[in-house]
Amino acid sequence: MPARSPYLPYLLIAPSILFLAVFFLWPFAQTVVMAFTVDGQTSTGNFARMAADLNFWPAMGNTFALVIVVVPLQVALALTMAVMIQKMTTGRDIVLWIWTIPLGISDLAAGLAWLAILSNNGYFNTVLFHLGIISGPTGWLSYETPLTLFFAVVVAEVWRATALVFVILVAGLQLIPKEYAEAAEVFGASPWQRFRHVTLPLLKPSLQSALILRTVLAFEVFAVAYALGGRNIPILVGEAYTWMNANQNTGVAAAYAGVVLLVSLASTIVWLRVIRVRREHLP
Amino acid sequence: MRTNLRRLLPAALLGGAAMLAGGGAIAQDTVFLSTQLRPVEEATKMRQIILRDAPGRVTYVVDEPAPMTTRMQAELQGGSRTVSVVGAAHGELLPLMDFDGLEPVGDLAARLADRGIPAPLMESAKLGKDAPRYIPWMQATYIMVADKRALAHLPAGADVNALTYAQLAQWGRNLQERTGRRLIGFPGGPTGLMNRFFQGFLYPSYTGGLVTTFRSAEAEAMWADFKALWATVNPSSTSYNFMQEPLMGEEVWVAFDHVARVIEALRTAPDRFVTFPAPAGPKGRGYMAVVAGLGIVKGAPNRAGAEALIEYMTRPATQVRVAAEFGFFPVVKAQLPADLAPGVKLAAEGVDKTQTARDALVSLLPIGLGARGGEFNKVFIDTFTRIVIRNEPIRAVLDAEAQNLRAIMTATNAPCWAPDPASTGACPVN
Amino acid sequence: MADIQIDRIVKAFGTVVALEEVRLDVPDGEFLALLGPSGCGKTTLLRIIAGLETQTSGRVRIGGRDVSDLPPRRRALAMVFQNYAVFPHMTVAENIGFGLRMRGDDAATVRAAVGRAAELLKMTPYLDRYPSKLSGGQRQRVAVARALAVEPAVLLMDEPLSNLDALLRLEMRAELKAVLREAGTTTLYVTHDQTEAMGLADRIAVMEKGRIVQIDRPAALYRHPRTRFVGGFVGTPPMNFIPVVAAGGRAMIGPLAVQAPVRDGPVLMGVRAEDLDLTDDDGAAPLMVRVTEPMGSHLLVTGEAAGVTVRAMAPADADLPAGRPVGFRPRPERVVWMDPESGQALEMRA
Amino acid sequence: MTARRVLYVSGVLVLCAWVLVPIYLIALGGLGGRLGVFRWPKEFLPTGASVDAMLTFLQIEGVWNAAKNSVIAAGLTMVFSVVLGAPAGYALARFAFRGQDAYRLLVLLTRAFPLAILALPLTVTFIRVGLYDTPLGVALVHTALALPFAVLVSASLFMGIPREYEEAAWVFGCSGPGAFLRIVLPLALPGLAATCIFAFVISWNEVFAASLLTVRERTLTAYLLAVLAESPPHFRYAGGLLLVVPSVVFIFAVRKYLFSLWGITNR
Repeated sequence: MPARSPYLPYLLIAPSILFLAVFFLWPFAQTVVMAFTVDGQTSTGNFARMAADLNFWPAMGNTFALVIVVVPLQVALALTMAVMIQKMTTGRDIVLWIWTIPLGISDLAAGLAWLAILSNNGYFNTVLFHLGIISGPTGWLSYETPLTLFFAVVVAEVWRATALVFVILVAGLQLIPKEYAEAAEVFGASPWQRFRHVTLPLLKPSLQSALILRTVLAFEVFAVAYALGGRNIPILVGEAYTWMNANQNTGVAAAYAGVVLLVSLASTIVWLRVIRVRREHLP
Repeated sequence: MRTNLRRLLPAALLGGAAMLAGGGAIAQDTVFLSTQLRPVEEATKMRQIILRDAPGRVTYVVDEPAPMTTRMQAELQGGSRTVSVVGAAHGELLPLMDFDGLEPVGDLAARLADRGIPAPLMESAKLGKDAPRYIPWMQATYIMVADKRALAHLPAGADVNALTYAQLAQWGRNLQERTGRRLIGFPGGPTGLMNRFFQGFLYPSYTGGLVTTFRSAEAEAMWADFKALWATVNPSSTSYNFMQEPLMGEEVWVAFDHVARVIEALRTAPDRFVTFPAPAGPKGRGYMAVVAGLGIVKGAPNRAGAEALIEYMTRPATQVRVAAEFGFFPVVKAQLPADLAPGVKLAAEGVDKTQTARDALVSLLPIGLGARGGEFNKVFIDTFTRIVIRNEPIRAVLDAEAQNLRAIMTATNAPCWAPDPASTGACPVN
Repeated sequence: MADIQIDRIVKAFGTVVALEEVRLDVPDGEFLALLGPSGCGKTTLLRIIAGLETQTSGRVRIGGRDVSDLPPRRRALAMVFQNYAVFPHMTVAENIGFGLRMRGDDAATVRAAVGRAAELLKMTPYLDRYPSKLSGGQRQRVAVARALAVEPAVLLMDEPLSNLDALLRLEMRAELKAVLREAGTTTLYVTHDQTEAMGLADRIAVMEKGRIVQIDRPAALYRHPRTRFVGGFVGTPPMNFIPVVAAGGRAMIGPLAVQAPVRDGPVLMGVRAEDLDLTDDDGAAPLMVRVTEPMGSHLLVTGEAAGVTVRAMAPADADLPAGRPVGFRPRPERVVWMDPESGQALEMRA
Repeated sequence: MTARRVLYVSGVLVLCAWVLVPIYLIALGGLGGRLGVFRWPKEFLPTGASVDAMLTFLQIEGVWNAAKNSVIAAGLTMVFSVVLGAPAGYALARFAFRGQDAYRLLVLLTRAFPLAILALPLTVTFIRVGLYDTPLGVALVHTALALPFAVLVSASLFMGIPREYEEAAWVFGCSGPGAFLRIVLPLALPGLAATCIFAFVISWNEVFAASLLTVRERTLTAYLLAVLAESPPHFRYAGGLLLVVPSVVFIFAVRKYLFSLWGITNR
């Protein structure tokens, strides 16, 4: 292209690189430095402090358990929804909109909505009451009921963030030419076989993308758990927040942040390995 | 769709720019930063009722204690000063002196001499300097509130106004046996003030101290008792931030909390509730006195406005109104009117009974911990969590947490405060 | 109006050389087609002339003016793109008038020119429509009208008909020819379709692997391909190339002796399908029929002779089942001779 | 066949209800007033609901300020991410240049990290440079969140606009920037607007960074988390409702683009 300097593309990406350097790479390095600094000296003290803290291992356990339970549930539900929407003829627009609404809802608002439902005298208990299952307000979210509390967080997370997976998968499905499924049908594949052997393999890139994004975001879960369980269900990012805000100890908070960054990166690598996308196997 | 979006984009851009431009400077007024009366309803009343008649324009902003310290320090160092008056508890004002953040207010104190602020309060307002660094503002404490229906289940021979921890535990058992529900409540949620219960009530009552006696044998016995008591406490207590809501919602019948955090329940249904002091232990009836003061920030942008505001806030009429609205009581000589709202009257009675109890053992908010105040609180909450919630052995937990506590005390070099005996240097964990 | 001079244009993408010292002169008013298979560099050459691509070396002159370093907008040319590039957010009228408006012509001039161009391409009823409401052929007309409206010195067309269906393509081809003849604009037309090139162009430049291998009038190109490649690429079916050994002005295909006025040794005899006469004579060259395809006007016979595939034409009603041996005789005056190694045409002896 | 059809339709309806009912219930909570929170058993119809609770909530000082801060922060995020991201997307879509893959990797890498966490070290720096407790500071961190999406999405938007349009514009007399402004931008605008709204939503909803980076000038989410945590439940529900309503509207506005937004960020 004449009259276009070869530096033009660099000129165009320079601002964003500069920005990411200042607001991604640099704070990233800072986090590491802070995590390894105690009273101005390099030390692993923050990590020792963190690991010795009574909430660290529960937070670790809860966070991982949440990821392990929530992400597969969301993918399964989103796949179902995506397949359902593919078939839809009438009302597709409105259903699509409704199903994607949670995409715009913050985790905090989602936590509050489910708090209104699941609190002692909330709507869920009212339904149980009318069904004659319980006789009065019953607590599901206290430290005595860690399992129901955990599943309350799971439900709220599934409610809030399935839409993200759904959107990625629907977009992925739209990229798969209809001819493949039609060809499979001609050769006698049942709907399930078509889905299992044609659609699913071709959907791999979208699945991978959705899994990486969702896993990273699931490790970041904070406000939902905070709104529903307060201190009763410690979560890694929540602990980082508490150490930063209430305890005013940036070093330990940074150590927590470091752990979150590490597990996020590790999960991304795992997904990249587990779901191998072979470009040559794609249309 | 296309045209809509096309129109939407520039409009949104313009909107953003306009907002940005509008968010600028405020006119010359007095910015009043407070760690007290923080919850939205209280802050709103503060702005709309109390400060409406204040001299000049006052902007009332609130902040949690630790960020308040950080902020004041940043303002002093950064030079962009906005805040003129700081209102905070005694123990929260003290860290500001680490960077000499408060102006001496000796002149003002002299002018306000006729207000009748008790001499001991004025003395502690000096924060260890020659001249007072703040003017006492209001005082409060924590009380117990009970639904009248609960009174029928009091253990035999127990006087609700002279309760012991043993009796409270028995009361809880009675309630549980007879109603099938656990009806005692504590504010153990993330922003609840449960830590103050341990620091100013439970520990002093059982051990006569706090930091020094943290891992004493008495403390061990205390935690065992409290664990037993906890068996009759509503498990949602670790989610309660304010006790007024569960009291109103009848989730609990007996509750402990800061006066300001139960007043809404008392006001809504004064006929339903009684107020009384926290229980007593072997060493007396520990209670924590909360004294809040008003200080003028070093290099305040509006010194005259600040003084006028403090003068206004310490007027007897203002103090009575604050009492009527929030349940914080006057530090000046002021007669609470007889026609006080029944709810406020209930609260006042509770405070009065607490302060005048025969076996009262006063303790102060933690002093001199600065930014470590959060971690100090964490020690008590963690100890509670480990012993009571997670069933860890008491002795081991106390020994382990004592190390954390010691580290904080050494790092801050904070001397002991009441009821611990005065120390030279950092308050020791014995 | 202007001529185009392309002087030793080289274009390299990294180590890959797309154009090797291409020279080409297009006189004023000529319609020249650049013909070649995909990847031969014809589009690259066109884009270099347009200024959309920068040449590695060499010069481009339009109307005697060196435009090599000018941006496209300063080269006083117009272009019709393969996908038309009719702006979807502008009406037909706005599209046609785009170049004029960019030039800064006043509204009345633009309107008049748009009217003329639209009239020429029969788009007047559609002036207020958006391209999304037009058929492929209509968009094509808009693209041409837009190019003609600016009355360019030079018009470049990049496979403009390749996205139309067969019937429409034929129709547009005829129309394009008429319109451009009337306009008299120097036109460079890139295509891979030899019938299109033959039908439209005054001259055709055949390109292969970044080089122009032959420039000629369509008929001459057809009759006298200068390389085996040209013979194979131009004309349907492609020219037959039968390997023979020439000796003393003669060569043998089976029992048939043909005149071979070339140097002695192995040569390729190039002859078109219509220039082979099929016969059952004993002396003819034998052809084993494999497939016959009735083409309506004639029967296309594909068979094997001398170890290569040979195509010939028979009358539409000929009875030639597959597997039947038949004989053929090339018309000597129609034969061209090629070197089997280089693929270059050989000098004929007088 | 009919039985399956019934199953299918009821499945769709159940999923719709699954999404909508919690939103309805938080609205009931927000509009139910102080005592509505304690009512037992709960009413599922808005009998006790009144706008009063919401109005009281809106009159609380700080709410409007927080909402204003949220709008400013989200607006700035939107502007920053498009202003920084669209040119980079254009470069990715139109040029082959050295380091392109490295750049793409950098952008993708940001998605493998919970970026909001990085607000932590930034608080210290922000205090020093005066960005602490300003919507601008929040917007800068949120831009780091939204920028990768803006880059990838705009790259695919520009890729979707045939290069020939631009070339045609150059041939017919436009300069480089001219062709961009007259041809590419109008065509990319709806998609870019959707990107903008998406960036807006990302910022509007973010809690963690906003809570750490502000004290007085809270955004709505941070205000809800920090200040309303000390308030009665019906205020929190009202705040939640205030957060949800714009999201629902925004998602409606960009619903057509959601899929193209996410479809291409895949590959």
